Amino acid sequence: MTAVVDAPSGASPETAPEVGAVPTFDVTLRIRRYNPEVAGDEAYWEEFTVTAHGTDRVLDAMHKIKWELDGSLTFRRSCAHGICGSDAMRINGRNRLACKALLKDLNPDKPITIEPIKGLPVEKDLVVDMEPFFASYREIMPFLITSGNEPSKERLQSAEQRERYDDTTKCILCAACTSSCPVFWTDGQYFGPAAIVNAHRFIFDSRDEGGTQRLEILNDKEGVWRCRTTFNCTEACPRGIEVTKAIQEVKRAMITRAF
Amino acid sequence: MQTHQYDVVIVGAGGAGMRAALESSGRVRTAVISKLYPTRSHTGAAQGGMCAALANVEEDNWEWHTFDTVKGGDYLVDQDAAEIMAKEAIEAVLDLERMGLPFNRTPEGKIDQRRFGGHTRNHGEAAVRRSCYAADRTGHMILQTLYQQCVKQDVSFFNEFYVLDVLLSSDLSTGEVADGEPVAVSGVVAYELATGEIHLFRAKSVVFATGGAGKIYKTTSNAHTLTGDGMALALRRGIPLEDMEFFQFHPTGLAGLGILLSEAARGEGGILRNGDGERFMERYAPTIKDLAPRDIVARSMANEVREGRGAGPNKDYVLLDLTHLEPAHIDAKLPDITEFARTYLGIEPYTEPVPVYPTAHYAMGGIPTNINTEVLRNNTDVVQGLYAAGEVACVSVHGSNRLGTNSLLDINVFGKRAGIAAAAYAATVDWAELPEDPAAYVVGEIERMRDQPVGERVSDLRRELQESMDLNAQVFRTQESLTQALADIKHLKKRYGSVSVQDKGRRYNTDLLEALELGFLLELAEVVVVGALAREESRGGHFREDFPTRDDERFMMHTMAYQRPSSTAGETEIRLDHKPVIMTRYQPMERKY
Amino acid sequence: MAQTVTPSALEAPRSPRSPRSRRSTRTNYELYGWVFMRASGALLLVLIFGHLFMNLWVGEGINAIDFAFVGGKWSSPLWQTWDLLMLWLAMIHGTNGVRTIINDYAERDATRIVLKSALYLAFVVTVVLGTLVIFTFDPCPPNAPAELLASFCTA
Amino acid sequence: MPDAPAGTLYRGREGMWSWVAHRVTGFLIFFFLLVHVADTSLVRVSPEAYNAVIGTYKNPIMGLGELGLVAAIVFHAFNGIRVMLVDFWSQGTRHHRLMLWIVMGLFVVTMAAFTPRHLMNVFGGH
Ligand SMILES: Cc1cc2nc3c(=O)[nH]c(=O)nc-3n(C[C@H](O)[C@H](O)[C@H](O)COP(=O)(O)OP(=O)(O)OC[C@H]3O[C@@H](n4cnc5c(N)ncnc54)[C@H](O)[C@@H]3O)c2cc1C
Ligand code: HEM
Ligand code: SF4
Ligand code: F3S
Ligand code: FES
Repeated sequence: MTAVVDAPSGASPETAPEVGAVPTFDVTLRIRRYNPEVAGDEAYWEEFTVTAHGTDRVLDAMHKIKWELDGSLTFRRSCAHGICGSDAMRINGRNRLACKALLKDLNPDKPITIEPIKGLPVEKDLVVDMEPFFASYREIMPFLITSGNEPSKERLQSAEQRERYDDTTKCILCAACTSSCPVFWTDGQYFGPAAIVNAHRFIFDSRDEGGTQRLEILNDKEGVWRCRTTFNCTEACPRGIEVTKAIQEVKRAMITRAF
Repeated sequence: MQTHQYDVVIVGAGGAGMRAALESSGRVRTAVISKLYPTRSHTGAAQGGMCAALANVEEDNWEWHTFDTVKGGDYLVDQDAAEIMAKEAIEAVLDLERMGLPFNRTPEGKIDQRRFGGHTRNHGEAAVRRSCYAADRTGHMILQTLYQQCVKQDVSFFNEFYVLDVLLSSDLSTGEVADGEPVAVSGVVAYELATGEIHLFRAKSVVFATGGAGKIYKTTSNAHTLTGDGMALALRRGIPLEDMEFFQFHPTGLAGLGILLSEAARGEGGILRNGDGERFMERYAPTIKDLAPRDIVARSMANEVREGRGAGPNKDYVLLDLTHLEPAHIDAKLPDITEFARTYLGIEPYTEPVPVYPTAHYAMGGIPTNINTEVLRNNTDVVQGLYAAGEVACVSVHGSNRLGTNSLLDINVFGKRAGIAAAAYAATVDWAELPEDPAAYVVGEIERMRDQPVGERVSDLRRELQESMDLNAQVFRTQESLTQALADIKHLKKRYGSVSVQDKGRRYNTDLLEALELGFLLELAEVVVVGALAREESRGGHFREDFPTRDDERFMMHTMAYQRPSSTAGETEIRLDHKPVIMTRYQPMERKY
Repeated sequence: MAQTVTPSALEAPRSPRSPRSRRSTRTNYELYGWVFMRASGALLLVLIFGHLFMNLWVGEGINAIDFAFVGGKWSSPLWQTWDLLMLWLAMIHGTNGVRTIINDYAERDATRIVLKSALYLAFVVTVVLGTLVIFTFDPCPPNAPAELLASFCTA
Repeated sequence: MPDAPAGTLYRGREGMWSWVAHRVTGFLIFFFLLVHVADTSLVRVSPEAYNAVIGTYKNPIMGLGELGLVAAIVFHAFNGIRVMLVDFWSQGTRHHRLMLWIVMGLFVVTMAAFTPRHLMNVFGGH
């Protein structure tokens, strides 16, 4: 690792630890583009072909396009390993994180289609306005609500109580679920699965005392009752959260409360 | 241009920024500016835990924690700061729990704790369970919990705003402002990604919490967006950077990718093996073996590979073996990182060892601050109203090597302190004078970049920088390799002058921002390399093969790097100075594990 | 000062915080509707399958249906109640279902109002008509040709 | 700024398509019900009128339509039960896909029993 590069351009095979011999292959990406600043205001499809390696993800291919072919291609991304929730997009018709979708799993024989997530206003290329999504999130009071004096130590919680809401603590607010929901696509007023998931995280936390208020908020006509259990959200969630299950648990909690 | 006025402006909405915001927004009018949506910040990537001597599962106390921190940092730690951090750790963890953070629990329902590298009982006797955790998503939970509290407090966020300049009452960059003269902050200039508009934020206090700079390297656990913006902005405005040559390489990045597998994997019993299947850490750190501090483990791994005992077809990585652990245990404690191995390498960690190699992880150095998080402009004077906390800052609790779990602690303890201090200061002072034409610099930079019709491509320059840094300034360094790196950087900086972007639009011009971020990376890389060249010793994360031992005689001191105009007009150079290390209880000893 | 002018066409697409736009409706109506869809669905399953079985399966199936058949059925209070219940439940269930569909796809308020008015009108007409028919039905209307009537009319 | 461009069809899986089918069948049945009540009320007008209308149901085209209607009802009914299990049974969401295949199985069995008999009645009749 101490070798001195002669020319800084040198890609050095011995310092690039690669796993086994990875074959390279060509992939074509068919990307839905939209530029708000050109007249016409129309979205259009554009195809790019790049060379990829065995462990490359869709995000790598998109970076290649942005860095080598067309710098104006615009998308959000940060962590590049599925934990920041920036790059939810529609890949071959389904919502996924570009940084978690391996090219080799996507049948590179056909062009891979990439579109912005549905149901949120598109700002540019794959960037959508996330504000309506976060507005719904904020509305369900996504914070611990307690009464009485703060304890001087931690609040106790058994491992079982902790386990009860574990699944929904994993949410990274990527919006893959909400923008996969056919009900959300219709008029965008539905709270959406992500907001419900985050309400669930508190409703079933033994330390929380705001459950009733949250249930009331989600009892709204744009709340849980709009869910038609289509499971698109569960399939789309990159964190493997059983989203529909969480929604159903919230519905059942409301029914129990009402009768 | 739009102008805003806030008592406190916090730059960065990661753990440190939001922790500060929670304190500050309750006291004075506060805005948080972040180039990412808060929940996209890289604090969310942190996995293993946050340590505090809660003694929930075994005997422990903050004094041992302080010692471990000092020793882990190879005695370059400012011990007053480390003491504060270890003491306030306990309240910091409890604060988070009371905000709702879902920690894993002990059978009694208390916060569970586990082992982590370098954390020991009674000054090194044996590994201690000090790290509080939530599976392997502790950072995610911290980030979410802090954001939740910010929603509760209705904190004002300016999301996807890039801060590109910090405004000071005098120009420090020439080095002509005398020591002792008062210098105050008056605001920041930001670029709104959505519209391309420039915003001026006038403020009494500014808190920098912009995180790390891992993207100066190619193989890194850091996000694409961790380009050291805050450090570089301070540097450009004449504020020094401290100890930048100390960069932590985390032992267990997924080979070839750099994606992190937390130390918790070893805390839970994982073992490192070389190509022959040998548990080689027994040779390098006989007492705590795989749980030795990161610099030692990373170096040992690199050494195994260098001496031909690597695994894999090219013998260029080692293996992290979890196969002896119960799958149920792995699922309960390490669900995310095992999924990384499955998703990205197609490896099943239940049955196969995972290929790993050191990955650039954490900047120990940063903007120098005192224990009240006030930014220092030299060894003693602070910039009034300017604060820094988190990875961007260097209070020097990490010295030359940060212990695992001490950073999530750092951002909470010093984030909180920064929020309180910034609000308190803002409450007592008047608005500082704004410089004339405050946005001129930023507007000029942007226009220059956008108007360049053709030129160098950002991605080429960035790749060359990252490759040179990986090759020449990584785990092992020599005078020769560092000189090469410096030459490369100088050359790249020249070429940066003619860089051009393809996207000429205003809206969501990420092309333009990548170009600006490259500028930050180049300047920071230069500071790292210049500091590393000057430090002719090996200490913590900085290992010079030509000077393989620690040299307290010459180098028991912090590096202070200043960017100053060079003799060639229009160019700058790095000038180095030093700052003494603060020692209170512990005298330097040889560091053995 | 180098003022960057933002053309009016480039107004900020969003503000740092968007106001809450949803007016909340904190009633239990959607909940009751949801429960009703399920309860009525379960009952309808029995009612409709019974109905279909009697009409289309037993005997000669659809060919056997004529005035006499209907007359025969509705002379029994069991089938009268059966069909009445079925009518009401199916209409409420169906109307509520179609209401949901309208809510989903009709985005403009005006369209919604028109479509829903039509829906509720259809509901009222159909339910009233059906109920009247079931209650006022005379299986042996005078002046009708005897061969069209159920056998008991002549008895 | 166009709001959300339509793009391609979302490639949802069993859950989404079963919902589409449930919605379409529910909608169809509703309109049939309106017509059905209307024609049945002709019994109040006169036996002749009723029999005339009911007679038109007995031609083969209407017979096939009737078959479609029954198919719609059968699917909607069985899938409705599945939806209720997803709603009320705690394990329902885990097994929704399996339950859909059971629904389809029951649907096929029911229709296999009904279709020949119905078609015999329609075509084989008088
Ligand atoms: C993979 C990984 C695992 C880790 N695991 C652990 C662990 O287990 N335990 C531990 O203690 N530490 C861990 N660390 C280290 C720790 O997570 C980080 O050091 C810490 O989270 C940094 O927090 P921060 O608030 O300083 O910065 P970040 O969370 O990185 O936040 C930076 C913020 O600044 C904003 N920003 C940056 N530039 C600008 C700009 N120009 N204008 C406006 N806003 C800007 C960003 O939008 C972001 O909101 C880990 C780090 C990594 C990468
Ligand atoms: C045969 C027994 C029936 C059962 C078990 C049944 C069950 C259900 C259930 C459970 C739902 C709710 C679905 C959801 O919320 O996702 C539903 C919806 C619906 N049903 Fe039925 N139903 C039956 C008969 C009918 C009839 C006779 C009609 C027509 C009049 C009808 C029309 C509808 C409509 C229009 C919907 C709304 C669909 C939607 O919103 O997607 N159903 N049914
Ligand atoms: S529930 Fe899953 S898909 Fe939805 S926002 Fe959270 S992480 Fe993303
Ligand atoms: S996709 Fe939508 S309909 Fe319900 S199950 Fe998920 S929220
Ligand atoms: S880039 Fe962070 S989730 Fe994909």
